[in-house]
Amino acid sequence: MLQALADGILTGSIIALGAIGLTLTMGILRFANFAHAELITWGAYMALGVLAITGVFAGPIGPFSFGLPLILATLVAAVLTAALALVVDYLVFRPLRSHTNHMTVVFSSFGVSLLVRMVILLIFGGSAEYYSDELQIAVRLMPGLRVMPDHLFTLGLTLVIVIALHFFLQRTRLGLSMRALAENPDLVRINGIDTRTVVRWTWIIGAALAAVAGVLYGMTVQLRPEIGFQLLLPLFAAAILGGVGNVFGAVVGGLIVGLAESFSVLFIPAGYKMAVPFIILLAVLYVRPSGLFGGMRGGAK
Amino acid sequence: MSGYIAYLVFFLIVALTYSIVVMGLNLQWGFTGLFNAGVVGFFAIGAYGTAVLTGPDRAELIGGFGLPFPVGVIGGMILSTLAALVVGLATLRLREEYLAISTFGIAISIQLVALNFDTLTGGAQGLTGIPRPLFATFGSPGAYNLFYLGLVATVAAVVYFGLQAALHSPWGRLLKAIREDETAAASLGKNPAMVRLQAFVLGSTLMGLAGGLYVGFIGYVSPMDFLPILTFQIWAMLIVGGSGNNRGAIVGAVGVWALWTMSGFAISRLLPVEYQSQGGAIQVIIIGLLIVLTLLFRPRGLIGEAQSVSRHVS
Amino acid sequence: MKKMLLSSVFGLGLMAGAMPAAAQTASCEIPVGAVLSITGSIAAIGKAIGDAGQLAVDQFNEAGGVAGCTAKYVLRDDQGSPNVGVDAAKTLVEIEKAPIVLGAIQSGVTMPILTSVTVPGKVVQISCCSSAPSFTQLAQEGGTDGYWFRTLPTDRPQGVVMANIAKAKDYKKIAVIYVNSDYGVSLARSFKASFEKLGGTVTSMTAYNQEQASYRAEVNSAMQGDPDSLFLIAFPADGATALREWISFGGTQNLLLSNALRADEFVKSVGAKFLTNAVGIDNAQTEGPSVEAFNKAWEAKFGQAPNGPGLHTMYDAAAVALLAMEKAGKPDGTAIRDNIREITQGDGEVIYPGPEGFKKAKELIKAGKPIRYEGATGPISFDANGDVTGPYLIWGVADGKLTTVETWDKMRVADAIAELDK
Amino acid sequence: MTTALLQVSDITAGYRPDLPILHGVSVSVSEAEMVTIIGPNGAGKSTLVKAIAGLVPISSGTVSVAGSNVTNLLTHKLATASIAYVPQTANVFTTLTIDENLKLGASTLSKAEGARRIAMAYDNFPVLQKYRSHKAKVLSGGQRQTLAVARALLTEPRLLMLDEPSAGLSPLMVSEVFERLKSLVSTGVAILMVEQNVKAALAISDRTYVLAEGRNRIDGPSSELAGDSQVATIYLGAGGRKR
Repeated sequence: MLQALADGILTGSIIALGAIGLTLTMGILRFANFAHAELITWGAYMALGVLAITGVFAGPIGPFSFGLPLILATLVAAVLTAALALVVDYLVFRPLRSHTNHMTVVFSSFGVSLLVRMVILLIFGGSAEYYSDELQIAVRLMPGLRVMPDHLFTLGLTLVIVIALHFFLQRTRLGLSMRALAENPDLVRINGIDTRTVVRWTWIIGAALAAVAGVLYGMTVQLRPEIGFQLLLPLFAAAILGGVGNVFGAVVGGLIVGLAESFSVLFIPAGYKMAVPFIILLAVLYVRPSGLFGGMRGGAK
Repeated sequence: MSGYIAYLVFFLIVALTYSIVVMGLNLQWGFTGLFNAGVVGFFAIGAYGTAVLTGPDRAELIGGFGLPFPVGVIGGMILSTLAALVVGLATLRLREEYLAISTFGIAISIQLVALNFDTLTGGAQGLTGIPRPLFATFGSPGAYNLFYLGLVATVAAVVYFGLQAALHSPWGRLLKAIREDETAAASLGKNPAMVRLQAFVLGSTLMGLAGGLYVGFIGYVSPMDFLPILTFQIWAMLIVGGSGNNRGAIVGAVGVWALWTMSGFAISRLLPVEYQSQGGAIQVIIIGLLIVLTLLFRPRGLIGEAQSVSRHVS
Repeated sequence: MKKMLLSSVFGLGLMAGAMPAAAQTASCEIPVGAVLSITGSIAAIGKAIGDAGQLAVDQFNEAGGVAGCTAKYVLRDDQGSPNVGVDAAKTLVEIEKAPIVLGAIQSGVTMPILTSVTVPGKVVQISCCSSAPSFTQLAQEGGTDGYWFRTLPTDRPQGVVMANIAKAKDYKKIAVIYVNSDYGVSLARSFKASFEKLGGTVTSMTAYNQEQASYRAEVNSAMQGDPDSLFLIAFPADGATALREWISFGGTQNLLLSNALRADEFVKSVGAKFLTNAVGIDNAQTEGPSVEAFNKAWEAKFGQAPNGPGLHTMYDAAAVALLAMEKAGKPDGTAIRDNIREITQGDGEVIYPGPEGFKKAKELIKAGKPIRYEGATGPISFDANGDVTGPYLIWGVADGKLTTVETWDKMRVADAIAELDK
Repeated sequence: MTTALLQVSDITAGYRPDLPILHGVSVSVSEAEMVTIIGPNGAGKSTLVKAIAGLVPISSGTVSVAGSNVTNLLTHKLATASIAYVPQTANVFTTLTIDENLKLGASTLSKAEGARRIAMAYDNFPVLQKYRSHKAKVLSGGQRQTLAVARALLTEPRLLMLDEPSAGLSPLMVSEVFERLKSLVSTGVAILMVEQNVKAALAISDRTYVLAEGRNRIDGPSSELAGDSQVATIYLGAGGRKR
């Protein structure tokens, strides 16, 4: 029970990190980006690539399995992931945004997701990779509860990021413009703000968060080209549960989805675990489409 | 019968089966603008429904009712319809994105059920020995395949003409009107959400029909038949062929499936063995590029939207 | 309708344009088809299996070819996907005119190829690696017409042997984590039945789905009930993930490992130091001249020992097919089918793997004398359903390397099964 | 007469190039002048101000402000062209607080200057001060209109464009809003206003343009048009012809 709670919170915090980026792009850019999952994968693999190229292994810090190189690699990965997001937006999404049916953009993100995943497969191969071959042994906190230091780090970092992002959105002009853009793009322009800049920054922030989520996720699991894709449904469920565009909501949504997945295994066979986010999603759509906390914009048309 | 012809018959059976799926998707996307990200799920429901209803009775299985093939196919279609209703009703009044996400979810969930509910679906082992309709009547596999090609082609033709008729009916014009200008259509007293739901459900039913035909031909069904990649392939067929046009859907199904099989063939021939492991990724990238480039540079696909439909509207 | 006709013509034109080479040069080349997962979830083991088939074909050509022609190995990737596999097999049979299809690896791909391509096309199919019991069932129902063979034993004997080993190790409460595939399900069930009959307890049976990034939930639920040991039935990549999480969360290191895990990649990913107390099983015989012959040839060609699932059985699948074709004298599926037992059973002269062995076999066949092939997995005998029972080896990990701990020959396996069935 | 502050010359515009809504419309506004645009439903009144604001593409004709060409300007450059625009609906961000709405309006200014002008706005509109940390969705229609105008004035524009500021307001509120606009004009700001309420529009403004079916029909000093029977004919006639 206790273990399921701890696992749920860990998985939930990673889902939350990914869902923040998704909910921002979904709320502000107004489309469900199926390729967001691949930004996560891309970030995770870019960090792996940086580690492989630099090859410096400066030894792990304290009780964690990783050291300075991975932290630096994560920063590089965040930049590279933001670059990918901007390139994709420039080449694919932006030209299609003017299309009469806005679902064309959503659909194109489906195609982009496939392409990115396969490019990763081509570059890195399909077999599982790890940041470190060393196995970290979980620490027993109390009977029935073991946690890994890495997991505590993940949870802590998620908290820090959420708080930082909250202040960014509440206190800065750019954050204010983002929230405004989610509600009414024309009115933002009327206020003298170049929405293209805001869109670019939304991509950069969303992608950088995706990269961080990818590295944290990759640290707790194995890296494979599908890791992001398998998170996609939990991410959407978390974002919609929390209210699209609502950062705080995405975090709570992520935790709920993570806990539900974790506890579900106590009642149903583990094989059905991946269906749990879908059930949550359906329930939200039937009962409260605007999410628990309401979004920047509601689900209704 | 020469090898090429035999392969061609086989190829066309598969391609035309997919063309029915593509026409179903065309009704959803091409004519109604609904993004179904879980095509493979509805295809799978039809296939499993048919397999469970027509398969042989086995001790360890719930199913195996040994019903006649047409009954099985219709049963599979009904199940696909119900699944479409579940996600359709949930998202009926919401933005279309929610339908996309829900369909994506239902496809994953259906695969999980196929994989884990082994007393119904045979689990990972799949369901074997599903009778192929009228198989005993034909002496050689070649003759049987020709017969089956005839069957699939006939069904595809019926679907094609049926859809054409529906699209030229008042209902079809309403669909088009809703896609062009939802508010205007709504102001005419039509409920756009309900019409969209109808198109979505009907399209999913056709996918279920194709699933039944697929099982009848292969005689076996397993979760591996319904990997997410199939959804991409079906989409590529529609986009490349030209969405909003049923002839385009059929041409796209045959063309893209030919491209897919031939690229596989070419890769196995041309790539040295040590690079073969990358071959599958290259094939998928070709499909992905095909989708994105067509959207960007030739949004109407090979064969654009049929003019006949819009003529009635305007 | 006109459009459809047009597109078929279009398709035909493309086919004919794309594949002229096959039709023309095949004058005296006999294609030996193989459908394997070179990409997809089990790509880690698929490529080496493909090499094993290639090795057998190369050696046969070195010995002078088959049925008067050169054998040409045509490998197609099924990408772990049935519709791709079926299509690949169909091109092998119809366009390449292969009288034999080797493969596939996963039963989910092998089965539709069997039912929709090879059996209707009267082509022999021999799998190196599909161990599902459903093939036996299909053969018993008459669904294979005898065209189906496999060179690896079904999962039942493996489960029995593992249960005996668990008992010998004095494990009382075992958790089983198994891959949710035909292979994993049937092996897990057979092990559970056998182990419980031997007086042990299986504390939990946990299935996992392939290619997940994490198996923490599965590992946690397997840990319930305080097992003193774990039987992991998995493929190398996913198996490593699951086992890493198991060990990380303080799971016991008393490990039993299934045959598919006998791969260097698995040992490397998990870390050899955690595997010192692990024992695994594999369906190969590591002793005897026929096995030596294969191992040597492999090492000579690839510079490392043939460690990995499916290598020995794939080699034998190809060798059996080629010898039967030589005996039949023509590339005809039905004739090959009828000759497979001729070259593996009876009192003929023993043939070992390698060019010399194949040369000898060709001479004997030419002279009309009987032969009996003993392969990379030792002696092979197919029963009425195309199944084999085989010897097993028990492996462990020492100094970071895979080592062989002991071997179970066929007699011992048969005795153990008989003991259980009493 | 000096050169007009805003000169719209013969513009054709519409959401889709093949379906123009405006067919060669011309309008001019001078410094410190209040101009209203009236016309029956579907006359293209809102489209006209949106086209000036760069929200609807102009396919021919020009728009210039104080002599410089701003045809099809990027909307976010309105402020640099000394124009402020208050749309008819959705003219405030309901999910943001009053304070945030104003901050957004000041985002082209330096932080210090922005703060100074926001403080001034609070002085001018005490009702906003009262709700400054509330979400704008709590405001009534009139209060929203006030907020929108206050926001628009932050950049100290020379021309303020309003799209039906009286829509949905009680008569009392309407006269209050109009009073305020009048006093704005007296401080030197020019106003171009789309108005549905013909009587009120003619009463308050200096000059009026009557549009119908995307074309200029009549224009002139409001006081003259007030007695012109043609105005009523346009309304009725256009309605009659439209079926």
